[in-house]
Amino acid sequence: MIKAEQKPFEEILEYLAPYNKILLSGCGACVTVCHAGGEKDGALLASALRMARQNIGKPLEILESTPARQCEPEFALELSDTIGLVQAVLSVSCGVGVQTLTRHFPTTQIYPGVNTTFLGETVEHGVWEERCQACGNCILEKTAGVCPIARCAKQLLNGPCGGSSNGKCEIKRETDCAWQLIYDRSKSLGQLHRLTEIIPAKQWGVQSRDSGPRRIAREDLKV
Amino acid sequence: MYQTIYESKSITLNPVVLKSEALIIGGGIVGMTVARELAREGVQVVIVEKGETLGGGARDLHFFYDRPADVQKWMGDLISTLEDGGNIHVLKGAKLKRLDGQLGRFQALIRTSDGREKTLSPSVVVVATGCITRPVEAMSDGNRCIGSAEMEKLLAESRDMPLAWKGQPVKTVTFILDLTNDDIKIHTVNAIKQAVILQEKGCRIAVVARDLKVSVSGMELLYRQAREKGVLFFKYDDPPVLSHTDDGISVEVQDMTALRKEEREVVSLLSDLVVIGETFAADPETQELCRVLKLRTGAGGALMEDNPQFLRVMSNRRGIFLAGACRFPQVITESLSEAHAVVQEVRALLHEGAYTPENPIAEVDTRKCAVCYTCVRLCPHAAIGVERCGERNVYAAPAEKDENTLWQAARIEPAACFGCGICVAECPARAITLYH
Amino acid sequence: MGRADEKQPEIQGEPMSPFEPKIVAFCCEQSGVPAAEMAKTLKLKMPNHLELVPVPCSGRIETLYLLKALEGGADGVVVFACHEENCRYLQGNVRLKSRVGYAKQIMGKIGLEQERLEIFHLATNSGVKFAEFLIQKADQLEQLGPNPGKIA
Amino acid sequence: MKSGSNLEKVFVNGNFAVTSELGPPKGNDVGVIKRKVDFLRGYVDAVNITDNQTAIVRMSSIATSAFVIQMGMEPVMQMVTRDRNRIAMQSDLFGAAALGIKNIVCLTGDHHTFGNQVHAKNVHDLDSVQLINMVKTMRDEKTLMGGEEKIEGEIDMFIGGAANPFADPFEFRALRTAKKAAAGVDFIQTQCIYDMVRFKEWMKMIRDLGVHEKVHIMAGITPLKSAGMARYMAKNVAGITIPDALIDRMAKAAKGSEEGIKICIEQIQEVREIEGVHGVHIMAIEWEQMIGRITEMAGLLPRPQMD
Repeated sequence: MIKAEQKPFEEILEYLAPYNKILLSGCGACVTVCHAGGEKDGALLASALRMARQNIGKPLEILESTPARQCEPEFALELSDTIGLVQAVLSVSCGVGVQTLTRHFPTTQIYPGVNTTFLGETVEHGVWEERCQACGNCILEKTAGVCPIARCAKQLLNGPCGGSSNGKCEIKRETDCAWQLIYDRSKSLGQLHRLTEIIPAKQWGVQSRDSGPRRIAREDLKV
Repeated sequence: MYQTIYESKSITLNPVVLKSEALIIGGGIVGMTVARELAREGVQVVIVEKGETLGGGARDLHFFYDRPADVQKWMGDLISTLEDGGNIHVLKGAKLKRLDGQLGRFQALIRTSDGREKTLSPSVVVVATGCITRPVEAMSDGNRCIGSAEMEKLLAESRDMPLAWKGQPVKTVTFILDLTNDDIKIHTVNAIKQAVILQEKGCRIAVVARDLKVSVSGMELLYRQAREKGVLFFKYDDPPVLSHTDDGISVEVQDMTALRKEEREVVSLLSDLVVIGETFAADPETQELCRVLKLRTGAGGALMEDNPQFLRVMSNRRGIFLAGACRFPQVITESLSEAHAVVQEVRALLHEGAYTPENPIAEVDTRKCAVCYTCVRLCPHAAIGVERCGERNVYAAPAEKDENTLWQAARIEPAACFGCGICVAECPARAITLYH
Repeated sequence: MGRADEKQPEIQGEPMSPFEPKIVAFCCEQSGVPAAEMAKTLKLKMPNHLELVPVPCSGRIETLYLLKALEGGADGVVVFACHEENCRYLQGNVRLKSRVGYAKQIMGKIGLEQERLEIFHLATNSGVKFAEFLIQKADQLEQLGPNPGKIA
Repeated sequence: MKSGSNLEKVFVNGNFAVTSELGPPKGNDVGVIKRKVDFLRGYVDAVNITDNQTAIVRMSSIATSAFVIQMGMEPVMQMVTRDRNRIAMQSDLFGAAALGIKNIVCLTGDHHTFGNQVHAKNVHDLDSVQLINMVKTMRDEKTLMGGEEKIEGEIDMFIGGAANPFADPFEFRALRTAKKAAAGVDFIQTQCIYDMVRFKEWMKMIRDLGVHEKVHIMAGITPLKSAGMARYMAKNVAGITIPDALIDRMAKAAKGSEEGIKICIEQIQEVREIEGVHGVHIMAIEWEQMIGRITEMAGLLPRPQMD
């Protein structure tokens, strides 16, 4: 799922400075699961913002709402009436949710309250790690199910660089070397021979974001 | 908002039916005692024993410290009562592979060594898996240096005859305690028990210990008796030094009776045999069992009770009990009293044939649940699971929900919930309420 | 005890501060609640503006409650919880500890003093400690002055 | 002949090759290049020109290589995939070939966060194996990468790559070099060797894979200046292992730098004996003035004159 973390508090305070009544909109999906922008974390941020503004003598009224998924137009539109009551919206959903609101509320300023960080997995409660870059052209079948695009700092496709030491990456020593993982898994799957195949240069331009924002259109699904 | 920690709305708490069925894991003396007692009250009991014989750790023992009976004979009688009764079913060479559900709807999957599987639906589970022992290698060649279990065997074999080891007469024996497991009583109990028997055979006995632990019923008396009979006791700070002599082992220990350190002399105990207490440790298989049962482990990987302030035989899950050496190494008397405590608890739980959950109880609003697993991971009582509806895998709907539809959402089992509210406070969707 | 009287000379000429801090005290039912009852039975001196909130376990206290208490008018928030490794529900006070830590981080960003939030570990029979701690906390909060973030 | 470079000729002639390294100036001061070239000229067959090594911004390796040619030495231009995509790299290769550069070492490059532009966006459009393959395609097929498009002219490059026998997973290290060989590399320069046991083990794996018959392996050597430097590298540089015995020897020596040179010469003599090692790559970082002494004492002089 999408993982996010709250933006620095001062940054949020700074861009909310001109307002005295806003809506804080959370999201009931990914950001709830990663404890960044669900009802609880939204309410915590709202309470903190109210007190911080009270503290500087400029009270801020905050309405709170948490649609089930901010990235679906129907859920986003549920906010219509509330948005009519406020000067701006602070959205603690991912960047997608922010833009769904942007699209449907053209005259309201929508501010992001979290930094959308990565597509990741829960490795233990409270710890998430990046697993996918949404490159649009999955190569996991070639790399024993471990993605070097998302998990190698240099996105190497043909083996580990010289900075792989004791299974860890030299750039962040707490990070596993993706190629060590690929090697170990290939070994346990009995597929070491596959690592000798040269993986050709990735065709970034075809499906990745490098050829502009992507779009999936299923003609059969359109209504 | 914080003023309303409990919602006043009362929720109907339906009793869960508890059939009189118990699953006991481990066929040692604790498991067998619990089984026998429960069966007498009409409870259907299944004992799952991973080995091919019943008896567990007590198979190494022959003497009680507090009564003249023979342990093996006593245990033989116990085993035969199990095999007589119709309420007890013993599965040997069997292991618990899975335990699903909660109190009132436990589903246990047992696999036997021949690969067959059996599903049981017990109302309670009693874990009595014991612990393991490892020999202490105080002397590399093991010559004239034996474990407590081997001494037990020698004594049992010699009965009314003088003690002999490998055909040689044994006249002097030194027990060395507390080289490992500094915190348990078994070594003291076994050593003094054996010392008294040996003394009666005319042997000269010394016991070398860091600290004698006599806080078991009747032990002080036995200790005094041993002293009166002439057993010598030495305390040590630095572990004794062992060396072979021509015809025995010399155990050198500093005599601590002198208060001033510089006045302490080294005493050399020439012994025909040295007995060293084995190391007791948690069974490595406990780890896997705890994963299956969702139980807590404590120091050294042993099973851990729910809360020592309350009942020590309760696990962190309602309906699952612990007793005996799986918690910590115990002497038979201690283990049996735990077995009886478990019997009491099980009896109380099964007494009415049903368990009615008590408030406060936490409940998940399935419409708000994001299925993030936070509550499932944090519940200290493993009372929460994720409820699926058939093969459907859907999110909670935001507003309208058909009351008859079970969305995929976390579900707190009322019968397993202790009402602490940890899940309520952690839920990122604020979807959980604690009802009064 | 004449606490206010003793203070007077220090203030020197200024009128006595009319500020009496409000404390919200969350009390675990396993320890804080019986301690509070004991303090009441013993008629121990306690701060005037005190709101006691019983909780089944300190693990029930959401981070949000700690902030809401401050937002809603408290000058200080105290949690009376069981001693560590002594929780009726095993993990409750451990979870509380990390939540209080998180709440303190947030308070730092808001500009609220860390002293306005504190855990106090105690046992059922700690009635005297309970009252003493609250009096001491009230003194400390009086020195700090009113919570600048409260909205009331 | 693939490129006709001096380095290639030395190998083809069966000589034991010697290369060294030259870090371009952190600015446009050509005097720096000249000073370093003067230290090296005559002692090595060609000199590697690093490409923003450790992600510190320096004069481009192409420009520096061109100056080195003017100053009468043969450059080995390093090219990293960190900063340029395939468009920029192919374009630069056209330029490099036009400027008379005949050797290239294809590298991934140190991660940009180690350098002085930590907020840069790294590129890594290709990895080093793919870059090797691209240069080979340009040279042998005379087309751009993956395309039919013919190149106007000839990109005659002697293609090099790097190998680090001391990083993990060790079992993968020789395989990765074999991949580079399959991609078209002509020579390999290794990471600096201190752990001779592991290097020999790696060389055995290289021979078992038959890589030494297709590729010229050059053993990387870096003289230690002091025990402190040795300890620092052993502790902080991932992918370098220094045996404790070597650190002790440095620590016990009366003069660390002298001992370092002595060790370095012993190492050169030792790797020379290993089957499949065809040269040494001496990396004397900011210690270029020692190259003359080292090559002389190691018996590597005079360098063969080709043509």
